[in-house]
Amino acid sequence: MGYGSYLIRRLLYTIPIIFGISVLIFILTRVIPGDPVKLALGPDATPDMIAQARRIWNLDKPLYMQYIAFIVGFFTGDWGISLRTYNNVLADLARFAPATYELTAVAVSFSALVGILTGIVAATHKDKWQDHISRILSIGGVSMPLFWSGIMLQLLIASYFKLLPIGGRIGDGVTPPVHVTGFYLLDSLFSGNWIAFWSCAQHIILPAFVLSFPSLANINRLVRSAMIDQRSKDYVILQEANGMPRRLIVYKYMLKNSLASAITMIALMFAYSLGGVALVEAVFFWPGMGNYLVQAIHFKDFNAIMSVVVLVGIIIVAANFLVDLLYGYLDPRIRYGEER
Amino acid sequence: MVQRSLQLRRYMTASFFRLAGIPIRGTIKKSLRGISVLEGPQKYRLEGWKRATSRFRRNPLSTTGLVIVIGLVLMGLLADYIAPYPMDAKGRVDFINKLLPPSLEHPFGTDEAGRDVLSRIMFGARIDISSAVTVQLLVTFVGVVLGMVAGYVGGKTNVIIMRTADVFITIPPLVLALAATTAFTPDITTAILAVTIAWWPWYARLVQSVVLSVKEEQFIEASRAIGKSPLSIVFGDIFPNIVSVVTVKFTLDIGFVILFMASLSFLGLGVQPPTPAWGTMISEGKSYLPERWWMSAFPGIFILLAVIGFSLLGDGLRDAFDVQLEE
Amino acid sequence: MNTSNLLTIRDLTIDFTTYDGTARVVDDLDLYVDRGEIVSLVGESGCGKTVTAKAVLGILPMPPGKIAEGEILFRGQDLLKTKDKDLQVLRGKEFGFVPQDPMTFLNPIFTIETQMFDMYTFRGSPDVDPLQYLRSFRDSRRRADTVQRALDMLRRVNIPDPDRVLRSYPVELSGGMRQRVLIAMALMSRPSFMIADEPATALDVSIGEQINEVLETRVREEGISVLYITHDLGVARRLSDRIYVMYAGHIVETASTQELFKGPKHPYTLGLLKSVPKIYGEISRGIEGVIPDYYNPPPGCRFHPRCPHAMPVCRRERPALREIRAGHRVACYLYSEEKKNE
Amino acid sequence: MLRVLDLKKYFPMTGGLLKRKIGEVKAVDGVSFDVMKSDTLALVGESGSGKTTVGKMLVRILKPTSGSIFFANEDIAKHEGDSLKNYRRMAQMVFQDPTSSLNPRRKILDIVIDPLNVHKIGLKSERYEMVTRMMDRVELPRDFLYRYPHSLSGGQKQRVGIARAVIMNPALVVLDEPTASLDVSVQANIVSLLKEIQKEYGLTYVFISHNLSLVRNIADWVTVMYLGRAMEMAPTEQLFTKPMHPYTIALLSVVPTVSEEEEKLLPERVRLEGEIPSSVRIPKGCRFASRCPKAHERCSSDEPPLVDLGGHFVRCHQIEEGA
Repeated sequence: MGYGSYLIRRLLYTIPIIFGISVLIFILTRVIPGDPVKLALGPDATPDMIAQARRIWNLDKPLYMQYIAFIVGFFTGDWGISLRTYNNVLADLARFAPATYELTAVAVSFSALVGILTGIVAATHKDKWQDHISRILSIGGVSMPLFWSGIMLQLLIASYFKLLPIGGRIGDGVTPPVHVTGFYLLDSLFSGNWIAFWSCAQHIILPAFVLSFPSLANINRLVRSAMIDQRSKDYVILQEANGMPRRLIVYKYMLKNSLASAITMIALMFAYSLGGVALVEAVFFWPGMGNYLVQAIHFKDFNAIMSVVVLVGIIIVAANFLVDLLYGYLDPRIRYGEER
Repeated sequence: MVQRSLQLRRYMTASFFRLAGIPIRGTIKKSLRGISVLEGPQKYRLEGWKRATSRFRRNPLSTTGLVIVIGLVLMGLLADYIAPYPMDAKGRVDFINKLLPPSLEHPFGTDEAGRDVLSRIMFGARIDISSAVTVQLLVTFVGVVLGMVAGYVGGKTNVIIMRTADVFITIPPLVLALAATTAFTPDITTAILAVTIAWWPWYARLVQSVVLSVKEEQFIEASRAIGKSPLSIVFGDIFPNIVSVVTVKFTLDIGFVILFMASLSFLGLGVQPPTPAWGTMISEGKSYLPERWWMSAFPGIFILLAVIGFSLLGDGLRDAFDVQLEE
Repeated sequence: MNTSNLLTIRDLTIDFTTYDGTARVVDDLDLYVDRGEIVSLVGESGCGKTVTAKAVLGILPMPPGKIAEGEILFRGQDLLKTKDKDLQVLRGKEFGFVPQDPMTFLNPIFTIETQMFDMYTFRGSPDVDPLQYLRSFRDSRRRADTVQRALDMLRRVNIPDPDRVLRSYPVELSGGMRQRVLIAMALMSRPSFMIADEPATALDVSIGEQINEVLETRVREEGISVLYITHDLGVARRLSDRIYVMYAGHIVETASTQELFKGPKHPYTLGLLKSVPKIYGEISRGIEGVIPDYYNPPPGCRFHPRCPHAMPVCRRERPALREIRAGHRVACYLYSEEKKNE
Repeated sequence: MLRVLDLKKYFPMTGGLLKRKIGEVKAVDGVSFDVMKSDTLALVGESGSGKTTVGKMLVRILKPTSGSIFFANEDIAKHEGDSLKNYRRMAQMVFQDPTSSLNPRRKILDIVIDPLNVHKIGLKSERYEMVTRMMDRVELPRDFLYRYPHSLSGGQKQRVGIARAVIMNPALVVLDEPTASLDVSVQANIVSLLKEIQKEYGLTYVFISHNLSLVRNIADWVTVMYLGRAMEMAPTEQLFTKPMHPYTIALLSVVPTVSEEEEKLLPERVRLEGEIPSSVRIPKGCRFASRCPKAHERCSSDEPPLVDLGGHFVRCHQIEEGA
């Protein structure tokens, strides 16, 4: 089986997953609660209001029709009206989603880069001080609640030392850059708006750093253990027995093998960070999708909830597909061996 | 995705600490793979419980974990007797003494209603640990049943169960749990259910993959050859091989479920104030930052302790049962 | 035994420390390999033969292993006292290693070409800096030469389509093919000494036979000395010039192949020979009992609990290797008059 | 007592985008043989020959795709449910890997007593007695009953496997390379134990092996298999003195020997070129043609039949023509 048909199969595989996600979230937010309208409008709503709302939101139709309407709407850009902001959900997300992506992207890139590098250092200096330090830091990284470590860093660095701003995405009084991608860092960079860029950069450091903790720790440890695992692999032992230079074995052979698993971990951590971002946004007043989702949940704003979750699901499925692509490239066993 | 995740299984099921490769003093821990010298009778000199306890005790960190866990559990159980101000967790308010910094009288300070933070943390242990254990019991039950059915029956059943698990796994657990709270009013039961919904697929997957690898073993064929019924193969041959794996995973994860539940509480979708839970307390304290740092700082330390304690204990059990979660 | 031998092992003692205590898995082992010789080290599983090979190659995992005593002399140079870097250079230039299980000894995510190329270009060089590494790609002439050499080697181990094999990943090759590739890799930089660790055991009979044959032809033709590790007396008989028989960490008997099969002396060797099923339909009951516990080895001769001729002295003292005829040495009190009569 | 007729086992192979069935692995492709009571039939072959698959079908761990297995004049190939369970009392198997064939989480006692419990043989109180007698028979100390398999050596584990198979006093025991993972000296122990037990209980053995010298010592009849088919079938004595099929001759010629007398008994060395073809794409004509030193044109177009030369069966064009 070639690379091409492997990729097509992976691509086809994503369809039932996305379908499954939409069904799951539909069940969670529309079917189980019984009547979302009553929940949304609260106990004081009159029967008239409820009936009217039902008509507007298609809730008077059978469930499967509602589901079809939701799916069709989702793919035609009609994501419904938010019960909280009374805006079109799509318009809301166009405002909030880029902020979240920017934060997550910075955090995950940072953790991937630093995690892989420190993982290699820890593995090559096993049980030396470099290893001990990276071990202690990464144990802290996974065991600390994100929101707590966020608060503590905020206290220390923003409030006490006043090195960085406490929260928000851009300084008060700084005009946000012209909206192109929605990523403030990129937009300000392209438009040459250095003041905005500087302010955005300062604002993103702390939340991105905090958000990267668990991913950084996980990637670091995975790379380390994969590298150490490689050391006891027969093919590495053979190369050692045959007198190959250590550096070549470590940085070419062992590293490529370890990276294959690290890539999977990075995708996993990307997904994990899209969850954790809700906590970080709450701590750092970051105007993103996570905050939007939490607010939506408090208001039982089911249109918004469904859209956000399906959107997040699609992004993760896409990220996973990318990883499959890379993984198939890195590890020929996936391409050749799968059917044997 | 499935295939890659299987490769990550080892990572998912080993505790983070074990992967962190904490060296074990006094013993040499290194794979003996490739050295056939110490096979068979040479490899094991003690049996049963003796062997388990000796392996557990060999690693001082396991004992540390056990001590932390026992400490936290006792703290929760005996909160009524050892807490300096037990009524502070049960609705008493004292606005005269509100927002006091840590002192001898209130080692961890007081909150906005003048309640003693230490006492509330002690009662919080009770709620946090018991709800995490509840989640774990639910998750284990669902995961073991579905995983065993999927793994043993195989075929279409397996595909359906595992694909469903994949769908759940694709959505980030926190997002899924958040979405699941929509269906109900936010309280502790909701939070427990929500976390269970987000958490079960990992167990189903773990159990399924253990069943699959046990199924490959020749002793299953041997049992079929002597005419055992499928049911007695499942319960007599496969199940005993799952118990220890699941026990270890159960313990390892309690700390992370505590952390997870605290995250929900922090976002206002878990335990509701004034009930004392660690996540809720951090959330409440957040409004009084940066001046009243003690309200948020101390509960967080206990979450950290719980995660570390349960993970170390799980690792110890892993050694004791000689569980090979990897591969 | 003299130091002009290619490889001389003296008093090698290896301990393993694990959860359960310390096990002495190789005890006081003496062995030598002369130039151009094929020497077999024969023993059953757990006798310490592979550990010995790993110690010579410097790939013994330490810990849990530990070389408690002894020296391993290669051309008179003690490998145990040589610095890691020099050892690596020496291994690259002089040693070859053919492993037991062809399935796990090739890196699954690199092509055979990459692996052979790097092995040929860089083995034995003390270090490689990134620049030098990149330059090796640019030098197209040298690259073509190396590929030529690789193709040539593959052809010499009887691979019918070396071009395809060179471009393949290990998963695309069968076990026999991989083992050939491994032999080609070991031979590529013209080593003077080779360790073959049961290279045919994991393969089918007819395929394993091909492998042994190819290995023997190549080695004889190029005058390489070989330490051939095996559990199969028949294979050792076919391939080797001299044989060491090992039991529970000790060498119990050594002789030239002819001599050993004509007049085996040690009760263990005799038992082993009788246990091998014969083509004319004869098989003994084998050797009763199990190999001793290494953590608590029996005092005296380690074989005495299973030995049909055990004498009181065997329980007290460990017999040393003693020459009973030129080149035939046995560690057994049956062949030492004064002890026998004690 | 046991008659196997045209036994086949095909495993479906899936692949491609939608996991459709794209082919079949023809593991066993038409094998027939008879085994007399208290005899030993050996199935010999390299990997991919289908010998283990035949063994598993004989004890019905696998269901044959087609063909029949007559046991006491009854075709058990399609039995299910109770009649199958009844058959299991009479046909047992000893597995290749002694480690994997014993459940690591169960004590030896539980493992050995299992068959008695399943088939409700004897009273509960008698079962323990039977187990201890069995332990004595396979020469294991009784206190091993309370140990777990991991504390036993390979040979001891295999003895437990034999005890489990023989305790119900079956008529047929399939031995699937019972000594392949053991050392030579232990192998000799186990083989002589198996021979003793056979004599004592009047068992019929189907002995699966790749080791010709071993087979010589235990079997009455030998079937040489290659890629799912029998290539040669003969009484042991005859097969070893007058092998006919080029494959048998080649296999025999490379048997490792430890003495000169032995060497003289072997045919002249024949080197087999090439690899064993995959059982997915079985070559046309004679299956062995691609590696046969004597192959000619006809061999790669027509498949030769199994010819009977007075109780010695051979599947080869040359023999057929010569006969």
